[in-house]
Amino acid sequence: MTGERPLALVLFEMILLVLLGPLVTGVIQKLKALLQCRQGAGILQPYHDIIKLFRKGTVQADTTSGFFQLVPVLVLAATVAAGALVPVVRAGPPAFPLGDALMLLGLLALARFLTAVGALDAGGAFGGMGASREMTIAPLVEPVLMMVVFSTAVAAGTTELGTLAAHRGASWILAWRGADFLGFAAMLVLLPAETGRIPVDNPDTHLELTMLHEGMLLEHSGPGLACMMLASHTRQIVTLGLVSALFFPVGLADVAGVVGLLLGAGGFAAKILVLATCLALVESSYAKLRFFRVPQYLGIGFVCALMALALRIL
Amino acid sequence: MSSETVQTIIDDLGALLLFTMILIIAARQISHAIHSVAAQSLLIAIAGAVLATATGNTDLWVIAGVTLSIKAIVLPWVLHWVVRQLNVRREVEPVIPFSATLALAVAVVVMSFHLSASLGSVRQAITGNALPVGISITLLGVLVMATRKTALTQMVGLFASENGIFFTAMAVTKGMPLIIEIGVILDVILAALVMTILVLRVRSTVDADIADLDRLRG
Amino acid sequence: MAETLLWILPLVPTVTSLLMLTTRDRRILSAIDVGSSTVLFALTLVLAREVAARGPQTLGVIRVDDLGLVFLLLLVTLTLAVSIYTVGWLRQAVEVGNMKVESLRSYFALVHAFVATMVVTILADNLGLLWIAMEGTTITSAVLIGYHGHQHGLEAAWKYIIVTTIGISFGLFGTVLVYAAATDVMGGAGAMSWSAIMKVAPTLDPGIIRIGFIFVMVGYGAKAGLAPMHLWLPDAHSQAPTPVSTLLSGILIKCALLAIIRFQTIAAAACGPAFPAEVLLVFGLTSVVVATPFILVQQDIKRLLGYHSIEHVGIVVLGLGFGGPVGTYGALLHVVNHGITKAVAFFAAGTAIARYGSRDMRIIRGLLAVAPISATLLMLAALSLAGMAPFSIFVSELMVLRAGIGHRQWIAIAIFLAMAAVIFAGLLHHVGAMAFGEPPPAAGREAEAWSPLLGMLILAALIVLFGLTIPASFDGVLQRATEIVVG
Amino acid sequence: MINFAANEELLLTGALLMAACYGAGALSSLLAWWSGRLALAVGHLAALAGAMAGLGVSVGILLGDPGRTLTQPLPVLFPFARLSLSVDGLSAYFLLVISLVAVAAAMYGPAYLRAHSPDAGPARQAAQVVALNVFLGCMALVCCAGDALTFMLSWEGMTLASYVLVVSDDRDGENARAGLLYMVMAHGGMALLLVAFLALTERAGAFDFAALRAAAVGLDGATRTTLFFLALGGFATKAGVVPLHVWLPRAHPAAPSHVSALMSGVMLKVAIYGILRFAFDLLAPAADPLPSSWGWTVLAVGTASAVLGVLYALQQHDLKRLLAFHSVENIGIILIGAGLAMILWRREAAGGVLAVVALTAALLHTVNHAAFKGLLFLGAGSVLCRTHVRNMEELGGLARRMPWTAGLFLLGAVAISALPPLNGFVSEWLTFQALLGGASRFHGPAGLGIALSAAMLALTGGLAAACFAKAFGVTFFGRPRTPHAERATEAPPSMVAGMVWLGAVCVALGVAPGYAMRLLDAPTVALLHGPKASVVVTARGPLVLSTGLTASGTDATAISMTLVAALLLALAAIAWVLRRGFRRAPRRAAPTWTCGMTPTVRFDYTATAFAKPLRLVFAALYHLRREVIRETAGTPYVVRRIHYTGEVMDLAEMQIYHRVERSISGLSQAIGARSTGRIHGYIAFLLGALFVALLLFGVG
Repeated sequence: MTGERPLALVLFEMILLVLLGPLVTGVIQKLKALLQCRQGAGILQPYHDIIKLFRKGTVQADTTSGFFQLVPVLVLAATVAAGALVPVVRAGPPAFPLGDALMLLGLLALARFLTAVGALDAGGAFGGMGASREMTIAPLVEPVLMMVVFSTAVAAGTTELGTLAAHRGASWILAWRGADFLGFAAMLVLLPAETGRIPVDNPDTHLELTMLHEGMLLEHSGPGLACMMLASHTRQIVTLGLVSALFFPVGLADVAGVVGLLLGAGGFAAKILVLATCLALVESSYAKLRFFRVPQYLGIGFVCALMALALRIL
Repeated sequence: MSSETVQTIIDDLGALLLFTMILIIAARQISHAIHSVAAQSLLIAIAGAVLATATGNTDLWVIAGVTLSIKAIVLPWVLHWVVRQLNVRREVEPVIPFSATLALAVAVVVMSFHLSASLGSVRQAITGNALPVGISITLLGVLVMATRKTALTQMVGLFASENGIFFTAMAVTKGMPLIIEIGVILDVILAALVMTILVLRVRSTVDADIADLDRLRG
Repeated sequence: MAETLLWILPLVPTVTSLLMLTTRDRRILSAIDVGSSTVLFALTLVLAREVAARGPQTLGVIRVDDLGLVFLLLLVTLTLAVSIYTVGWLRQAVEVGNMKVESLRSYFALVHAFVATMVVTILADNLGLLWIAMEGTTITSAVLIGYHGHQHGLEAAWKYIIVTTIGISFGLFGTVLVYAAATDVMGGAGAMSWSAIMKVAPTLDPGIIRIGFIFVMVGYGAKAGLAPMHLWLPDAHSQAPTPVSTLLSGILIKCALLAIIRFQTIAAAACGPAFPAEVLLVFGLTSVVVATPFILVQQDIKRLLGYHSIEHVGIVVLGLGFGGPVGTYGALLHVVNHGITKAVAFFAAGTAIARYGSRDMRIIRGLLAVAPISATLLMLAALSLAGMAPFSIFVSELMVLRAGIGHRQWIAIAIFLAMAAVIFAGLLHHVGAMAFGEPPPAAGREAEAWSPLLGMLILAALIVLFGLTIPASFDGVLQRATEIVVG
Repeated sequence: MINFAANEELLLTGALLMAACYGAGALSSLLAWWSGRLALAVGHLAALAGAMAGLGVSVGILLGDPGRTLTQPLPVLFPFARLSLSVDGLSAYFLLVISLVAVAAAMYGPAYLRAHSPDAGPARQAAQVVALNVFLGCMALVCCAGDALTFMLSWEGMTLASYVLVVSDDRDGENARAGLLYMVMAHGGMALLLVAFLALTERAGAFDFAALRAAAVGLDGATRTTLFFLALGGFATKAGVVPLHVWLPRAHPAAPSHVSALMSGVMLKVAIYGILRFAFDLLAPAADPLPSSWGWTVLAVGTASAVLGVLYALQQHDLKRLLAFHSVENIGIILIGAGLAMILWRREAAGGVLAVVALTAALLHTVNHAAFKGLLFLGAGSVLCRTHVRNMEELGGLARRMPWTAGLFLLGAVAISALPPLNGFVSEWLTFQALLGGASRFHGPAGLGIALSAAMLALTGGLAAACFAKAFGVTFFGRPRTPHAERATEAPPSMVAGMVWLGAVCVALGVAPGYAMRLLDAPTVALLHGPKASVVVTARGPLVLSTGLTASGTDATAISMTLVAALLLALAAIAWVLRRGFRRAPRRAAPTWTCGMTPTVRFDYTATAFAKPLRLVFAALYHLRREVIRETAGTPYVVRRIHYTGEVMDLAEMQIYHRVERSISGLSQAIGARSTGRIHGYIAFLLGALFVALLLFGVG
């Protein structure tokens, strides 16, 4: 088992995730643009957007309560905190226990819950519709995620991601069983739902027919909106990080010092890039599903996860 | 008299009692039924007398006398009087056909004989067929009450079944303590009195036979 | 001392009933009523102490043992409560015109004659005397049931007198047979005295005792309101004046039970305990089962309570059937508990009927707003009747259940509990509907009179007391009574 | 503290003090002769004192030596049974739970009752005071009972008192019906308990638990299991386990809100206490594991209750009914842990660590649910007493009018949705860990079943979050939909105080659960005779929760709620700074965006609309009742207005209870109709009875 990760490293990884979050979105957007034979914006565009928003003033609905201003703060905090639980550059448990996969899912759920509640604060149909749909999808996603986590955790005997990764070790590809393939398949099905992308959600529009997540952000503006967007970028990369930690923790090499860090960071970036690419591919090759088709779509993931579990336990 | 002869006499009387019972069941006229009850009481009085002579138990004489006077004479007279009081139709109105009643009667008699047959060793302790006859008469009296419409026929049936009990008491136990017998008879009289009053009151308030009232149900 | 008490005790109500005929004034009549009940109560307490001290007392054909004492105590307690209740109830009834002033004295006279016959029933040692007194109760109470004199009352009275008289004649037949069996063994002398028979009971001829017991069971069972001989009971209870209903359901049917218990002991000794237990079990279960549907669909409040009496008599008999010390103890305790609880229920029902001028539970609504205390007591009585702790009946039903489980009577237990649950639902449904909701404007809202409340509160206190504890002295009586039955 | 705990006299005096306070509270109802308000105040004060005393006693016992049992004989009330109190770790723990909520309820009660029903007469107030104190006292007594009779009597007393409270709140038909259903179900359950208890007492020949234990040792497997299922049936009725839950969502909302808090938060837990007491203590075999059917059944019904409870909660628009259904869900979660503990106990390898984790999860969730469900009911209560409306469709916009209530309700919502960093998450995390451990223990279908129930648990959590996003958002946010909501004002301070107390418990148990683990030592040791909870769960010190999923405890999973909370706080602070923007740009207020139209209330999303997608997703489990009234103007083609009401009916209620009820009443009607009041029939029956009896029994 690899050594423990000192708290400083954990925080460093967290900050790294927050900083890289928008980049992933940018990359995906760029890839989509290229796949659609467009020039597209630069991969740094999300950063510009966020910074611009931070500089702007706030327009707030007159029906909102004081809670409304807290929403972006808490959401961002929860999401970033979730980021602290993903091993990025090195495997092994943190030196001082922080949280495990369940905690990570919990924090993401907290962020989602607060977003949804906040969306109802202003009143008006858009927020409500977004919140309602978001909170419809979430409960369907969570059990599947849980089963995927289970299917790997049962083997490792732990749900702590660093330890899980360490348990898989470097030779993960040889260690893969059928369960892992199925679990990964389930994860791929879930990814769009977790990151709010086609075919479950469409991050680019505010059309009430398509939107889930964006609808909830409608009433936010200025720095608040910036926080929310930063949060959703972070959420995306955290989810990708979770997948990589669960299934192919390559590059979580046990090399001390700066080299190890760089190696790890490089490996991590590579994995994220791969996942981002397939997200982009999926998004530009599929159409968004009708909302009430989504449960069936997630059903596929559920079946995969169930089989994964069965293979692991039986 | 030797106990055998007594026993045979009692058995014969029992047979006659059953016969009168059948008459009561088969009676189409209320007056016939009343007469049969009177005859029944008479037979019981005779039985009492026979046993008294046999056992020399003076109490039995008294009982026989009381039975004769009250049940063979007074009560029948009262019943006749009531019949005249409320000039009801004199026919007995059955709830179920006479034939069915008779069939049931047969079943009852068979059952009671079967029952006392199972007693075995006790039979000699008990004089002859007195027990089965007593049981059947008692039940048949109730049967009459259950299958006849008017209140009067029900009273008749009641007296008949009382007769059955009396007969059993005499024949089986050579007579109960006198005081008890007297008390029993007094109670019977009182009951008859109250019933008569009730019958008459209903007749006076609503022109109906009390046994036909069926408003209280459920 | 005790011997004198034994003949004074039946004398008190007899004299009172004669005394009643001397005046017409309602106040004086009520005063005599309450006074004589109090005297009876006091004398019984003295007698109870005597018995506790010096064992059973005998005086000729009259005898008091602890078994009889249990019933006697119930009798005097209820009589006292009824007398107190009657004061206020009667005033109201006279005002409304339900009771004719000129006929009050005959009413009181009959009530006390009724009480006297019941006292004799309880104290009788001679089975013949027992029978005579039982028939006496029938005659007196029949007149009381038909007292109002309208058609329904007379119908009920007729049904009552006919059915119970037949039943009792069966009882007489059984008595005769037992006497016959006894004479075989001990000759004529004293062959009708229960205590004498009990001495030789094991030697009696089982076959004839068997038939005799069945006759007694069915005969006195009819009087006790056991199904399927129960049909007279709801009619009588619903038609009689409320105090009389209370006496009928509270004590009369219990007296018949006492008779059954006496014969049961003989039968148990002669044929072995299994035989009477079997018979009792069947009749008990039948009663509980038969009562259930009628309780559910009932609309007349007093008929409802009547059917409840059937159920609870069934439970008592069930306890006797389960047998053993526990079952018998529970059964005897249940006799007392049910008597007291049912009295409260009838009293409260009487108040409600007076307020709404109807026995129809669809009309009685919002009683809590009309007569809060009576309504609360009605709820309390109903919950107790339904077997809710911490009220008295829960304890006795607990004992009965213990006995049943102890004897592995699983099927009987299952049926009993199922029916109990259904009945609970039915009763609570009815009572809840009466207590809550908006009362009709016609309902009288005057303040509640003190005397009915006093009568109810005394008994309600007893309900709660016996729900939380069994006083040692009373427990002693029950224990000894149980020994008498179980041997 | 420790030497206080060691001092038995002190503890017993404390217990007596508690009883005395409750008794005094019950008696104080007599003050109602003078003034109802006075009676309310004094009665609740007494209850508060009693609860405090209970708190002290239970904590004292829990901090003392885990193996110890305090016993105190009671006066001899019944000749056939020795009554006694015996308080071991388990009893003390549940006493703690009771007292925790009781404190809040007692603080909250008087103001609520005055505000909610100002027209109540002194009689009703007196009744409520008596019932409340008796209720609390009986619940405490149930948990401390040392013999079957005391248990049953106080159990019934508990039922009765709560029934009085339910029907006393409002005297309209609805409460009476709810109370009726409640009583009938409770009575049925009690019947099962009676049989279970008496079967034991008849074997033991005595009523006290020690004798029952001794008697249970000799039981054969079948009897043991039968008895357990009888008891389980009885307790499950009280606990509101699906499908025995139908009374719960009717009775709990009907009671006054602080009583609802007690019923949902505490009374159900008393039933859990009963289950644990029977399974691990009274009926447990001497040395073998529990029969496997027990645990699996409990696990199954627990999972079912969790999912179905939350699914039905999702479709409720009555705030208090919604909360009541959530109680069904949470009882299910508790039972999942308990069932797992039953399965694992004495079945795993060294140490029996996992059973301890499972039981700890169950017990911790017990207190957690008591805290946040109590908090939520109190919150709903303050909304109710300010608006007199329970239907959330008619509320809205309350966050600006009653900020304290809103904030505390949100706290409770986050906690009950099992979201970090609050207490709900902790117990569900432990449950998950236990499930994971179980899944890796049992290979084959058993393990898969456990894993599936973990998935269902995740589903439950997600649905709960959805449900409370709806409940909180629709009730407190947006515009007020009716004048009731428009006029609402903040609840009086005493009520807020009660809520703050429970909110503090939620936060404390969420942020620093490690410190609470010591309180769980006594119950876990008392039940499992294994390692202490704190030794297993907080092996790395109170700041860290860890579970050794393997017997050796190596590569354990460890989390630190405290650290996460701190991290969240720090990040929130940073984010707050960011949120204020790089330059102090002004904040402008503008109407909500509704595509340019002037926004009105009718734009707001309703609860129905919010829950509709999930209703369609899970349509198979819902039974809809719809009625549409269309007012047409003369010709049917011109529709003036359409009035639509829809309600989601409970499947169990529709399918089971209504059928049973209908068949029974139909049967009774049929029988009743048979009776022709003809006397000949009467006589015939009499004769027939004799005839048959003679045939049956006459011949020996």
